[in-house]
Amino acid sequence: MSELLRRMLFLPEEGSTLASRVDGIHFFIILTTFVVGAAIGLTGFVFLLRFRRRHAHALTPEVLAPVWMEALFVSVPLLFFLLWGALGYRDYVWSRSAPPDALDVYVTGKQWMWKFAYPEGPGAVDVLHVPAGRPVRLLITSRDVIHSFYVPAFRLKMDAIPGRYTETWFEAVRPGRYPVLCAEYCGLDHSHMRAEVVALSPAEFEVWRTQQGGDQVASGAGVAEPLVEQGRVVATRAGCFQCHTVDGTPHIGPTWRGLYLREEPLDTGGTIRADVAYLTESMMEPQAKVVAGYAPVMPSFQGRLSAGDVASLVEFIQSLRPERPVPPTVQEPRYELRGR
Amino acid sequence: MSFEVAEPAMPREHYLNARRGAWSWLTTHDHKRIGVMFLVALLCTFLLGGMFALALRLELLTPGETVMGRLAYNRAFTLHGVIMVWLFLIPSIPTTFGNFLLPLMIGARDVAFPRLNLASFYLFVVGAVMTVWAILEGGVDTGWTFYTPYSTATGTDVLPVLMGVFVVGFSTILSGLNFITTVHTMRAPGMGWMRLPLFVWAIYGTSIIQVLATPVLGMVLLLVALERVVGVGLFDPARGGDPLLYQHLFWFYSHPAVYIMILPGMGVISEAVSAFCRKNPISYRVLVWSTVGIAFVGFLTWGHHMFVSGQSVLGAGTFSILSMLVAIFTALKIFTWTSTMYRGSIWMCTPFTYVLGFIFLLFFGGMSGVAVAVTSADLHWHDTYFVVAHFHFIMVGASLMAFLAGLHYWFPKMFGRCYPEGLGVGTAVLIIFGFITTFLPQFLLGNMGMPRRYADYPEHFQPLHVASTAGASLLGFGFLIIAAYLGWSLRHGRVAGRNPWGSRGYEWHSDSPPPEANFHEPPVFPYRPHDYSRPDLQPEVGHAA
Amino acid sequence: MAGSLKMLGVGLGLLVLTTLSFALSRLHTGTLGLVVALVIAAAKVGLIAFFYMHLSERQGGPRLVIATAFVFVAILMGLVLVEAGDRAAPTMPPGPFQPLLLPGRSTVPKVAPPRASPGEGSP
Amino acid sequence: MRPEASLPPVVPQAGHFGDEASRQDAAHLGMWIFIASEVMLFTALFTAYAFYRYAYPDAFHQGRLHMEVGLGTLNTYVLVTSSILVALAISAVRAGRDLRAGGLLLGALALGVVFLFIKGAEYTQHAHDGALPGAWYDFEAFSMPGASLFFTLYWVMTGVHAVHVLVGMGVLSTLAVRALSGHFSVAYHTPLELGGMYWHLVDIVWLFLWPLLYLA
Repeated sequence: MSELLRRMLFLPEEGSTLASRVDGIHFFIILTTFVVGAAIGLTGFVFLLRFRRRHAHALTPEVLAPVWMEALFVSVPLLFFLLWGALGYRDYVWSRSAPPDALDVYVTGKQWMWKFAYPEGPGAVDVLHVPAGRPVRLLITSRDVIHSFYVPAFRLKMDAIPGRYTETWFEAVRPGRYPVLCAEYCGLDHSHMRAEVVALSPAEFEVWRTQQGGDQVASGAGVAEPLVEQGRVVATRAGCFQCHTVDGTPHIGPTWRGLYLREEPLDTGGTIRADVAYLTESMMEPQAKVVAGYAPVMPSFQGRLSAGDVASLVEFIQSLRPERPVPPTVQEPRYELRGR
Repeated sequence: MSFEVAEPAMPREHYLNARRGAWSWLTTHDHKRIGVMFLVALLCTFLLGGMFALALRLELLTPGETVMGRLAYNRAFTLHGVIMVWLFLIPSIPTTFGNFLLPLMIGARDVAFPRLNLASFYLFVVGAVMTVWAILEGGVDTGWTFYTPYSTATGTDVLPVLMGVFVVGFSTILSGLNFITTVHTMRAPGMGWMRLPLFVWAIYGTSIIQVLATPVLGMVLLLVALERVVGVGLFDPARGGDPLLYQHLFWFYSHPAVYIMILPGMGVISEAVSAFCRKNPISYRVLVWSTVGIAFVGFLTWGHHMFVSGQSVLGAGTFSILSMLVAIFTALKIFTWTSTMYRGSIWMCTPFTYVLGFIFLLFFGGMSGVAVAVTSADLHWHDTYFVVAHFHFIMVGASLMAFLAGLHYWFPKMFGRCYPEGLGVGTAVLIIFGFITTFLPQFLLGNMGMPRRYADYPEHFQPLHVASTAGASLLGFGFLIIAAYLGWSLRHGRVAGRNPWGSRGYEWHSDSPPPEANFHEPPVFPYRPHDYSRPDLQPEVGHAA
Repeated sequence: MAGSLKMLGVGLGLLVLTTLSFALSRLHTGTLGLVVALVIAAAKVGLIAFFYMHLSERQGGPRLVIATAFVFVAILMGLVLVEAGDRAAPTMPPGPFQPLLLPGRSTVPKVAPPRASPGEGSP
Repeated sequence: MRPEASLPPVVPQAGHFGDEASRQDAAHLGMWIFIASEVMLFTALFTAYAFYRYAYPDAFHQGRLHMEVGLGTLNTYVLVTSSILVALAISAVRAGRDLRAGGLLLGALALGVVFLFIKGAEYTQHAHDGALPGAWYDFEAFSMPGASLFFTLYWVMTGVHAVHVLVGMGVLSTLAVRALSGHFSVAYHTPLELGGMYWHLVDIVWLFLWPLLYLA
């Protein structure tokens, strides 16, 4: 029955323990809605036929609803609404209180990618490995603007807010791959900010975790931001260094050193602040705003760079500040919600 | 519509021809002319917003880039949202029909502050021009919600848009102030509160929301502007601020704003249901108190936009339960309208077709609203196409249908002429059908997990997007037909006469179109509004068969 | 003349209340002080609204309007504080992070703070 | 709910407005609605204040130690006194003494100027300290999380208030001129009352800003 409804309503598979709860209340509401809707529609239709106009100046009797009827129409829907509210709230509280034995994962949103980090060290970009059948607590934050971590198959969504953590949890019921989307509008590549949850069986997960132990990504002070490194690789691969330098000397294109947040004069007059949006736009539509003094020769990288590439390139450019380098912004401390 | 043999004649002098020349329009203090000017302005903004809606649907026809890039798409949906919300839906019914009819319905010569009324119009025009110019010129890409910190970080030209909306907000406040004062002080002697026409009640409730909520929006927009100019950091986490506070303040306005959009529509429907069923509303009291209830409780529910935004669990629960209370008032109205048809004499004409569409769509729009206000269900639906479909059901399905119902019901009142009735009903059916084809698939898209504001999407979403785009083109086509036949009818429609519908609404007691001073002699309202049980105490001038 | 005398009397009351508020604030009574100061302010506002803004001469509408406005003030502040009051400490601003660019931290960090791996030191 | 069998018919008045009394009613009601919306405008700021005071209790508690309490208090007296003058001006007009009313209004106006001068002195002092809003905040003596927000709110709240003072002064000067040229009379003085109400609103807002920012 519920499987049939799920398919009729185009819902994705129920990949988590939360999903079946959310779907339960969904089905309850939608069935009630259709029953009541059909009843109202039918009543209206009958009235429409039975009391259709026979002549223009007809007088009609004054009919007033008795008080008990008004009371009925107030109380019955109210009862249903409050019931739904209460049932939903029960599940909501459940979905916001992670069980104590949950595996912690730090999730960081950034234009336009997701970064995952496990407490013991390994991290990953855009792929989250979790064991199936075990609760996983997500501690979510953002590096720049608000994002929202959304796994349709888990019916799970939580915003990533810069400067603080939000918390949610899930338990994947079976191994599989589940897409992750960003549900809060976050700029140019919002629709490409995608990732994946890979649920592994517990044994497979252990194997994976041991493998990861070798090459820790985030392992103490002094290590360059992995994204910055990735950005340098992307820049080399895409041939950016043929025109742009990183040491401050102008070349065919403006140097990247200190470019980030610099006010650049445009050849059309006016200036532009080289923020993330402008940098991204310049990769995709280079001729739109050309910095004064440079020839409009840059090709468009539309379609040649993935959202992740763009993110890492921007991160790389950001890292090339002339003055003191901004220290790595995200410093993930121990975060204890329990027993506050 | 077929007519009796004796053709009614156009009144020789009425508000449209009492004074001549563009200057007499631009400097008029006449509430009817200001209403008509608002109508023209709003139709322009609606056209602009609608064109961008179609462009958006076209882009979403296929995954990947179809007609515009991501940046252009982001700017287009911002423009669509800002225009439709602030420049069309919020002012739509109150400033047009409200302005035109409110004094007529309460037997007054004008609104309480006629000059303020004109000022409100010009403020609206200035704000609208600023906003549209800024969006077209600078290309804002924040979405109509201006969420911080994105709106303070983006490189696009947010500032002029904020200022434009700020100015439009002033216009909204002044209109609301004017209407409240008019209802309080200018009612004809003997017209008690429980004898007001239901449309007046609806405008009154709306005005309260406008006056109390809009200033908060104004201040929030000002703070965002200050944040961009001098970096005050009130909503910026890097400076210790909290983006959620922005959302609180923004939704404190923007949730009640939804009721600013729908309450006047409900008023129109209450009038039209009575007029075309020739029947008293089955419970006037319920319709009145639910209007007041929506206006009040609508302010308590804003947090249901923030269930997954990191708001506290207790906060979410509070807002969820309070949201359930506001739903009950809408449900009551739907029950009342439906049962008003009982023992009536129902005339299936153009306005009533829209009324039926309104009730049907409002029911599903409202129920999906209850559904997303259920905290756990919102975990899945928040910020997906389910929400998009939900609020389009309310804003287009209900508000716009009510606007069209009102336009068709009062078109003879405003311009003294009728439109081709058959074409009207046919177009109404086409529009309702087009609407359902557009937005029903979006519910399913939301269920599948398609987030909103996506320029591009995974391929398995495509079939439903194709259906939606097809529906949108039907909808657009329907509007073109309406524009064509109403435009034609302005000059060539049959003369309507004073009361072509045989309605007992108070506004039909003066000529159609009304004289400049509204009444030639003080009118007498011999019965309660919407009373069809008694033979006429005053000759009823219905010319329709 | 009677009107002027009444206005003067009310004005005297306002000045006395202002002085009282200032004197009480010298006592530094913390939260209680804030509450008392706000109560005194509310009393002054009552005086001004009733006598200076002619509310005493107007029944009905104006009183309804201003009472409604205060209800909505309470709603906005009340619900925002109810929500914020239940948030866990690390989710309130400034959050668990070192607010990097927090204005007023005049001393720019001379060295990058050591980058702890997430959850370092966890059991 | 059943309607009475025979309702008295509703007959509107002949004119747009009946008499001066009902016109006054409408004007006063409109003004009160405007004041209500102004109250909501400031409520947004007061809510932000309450929220951040809750989030940063220490910073907001210590904030007043860095304020010019003397100047702020002086300003309170200035504004309250000017309110009294405006109230007296209305009493004077009601008693038919136009010239006196004009003089009192000019007095109130002068106090408004004094208020802005004192405010300006305060602003200068804070700017000198580096206690500027948001990104420009650089006040070593008071540097803790939330300190900049306290001063940001101080600048924004008093700034918006100062704009209202300016508008109010414009209103007062117009009214003073009109009063001196004999536009008002015992029978007709509604604009004066409305303008006075606006000035009192400005005063009322300050009466809350003062304890929140300077006292506690």
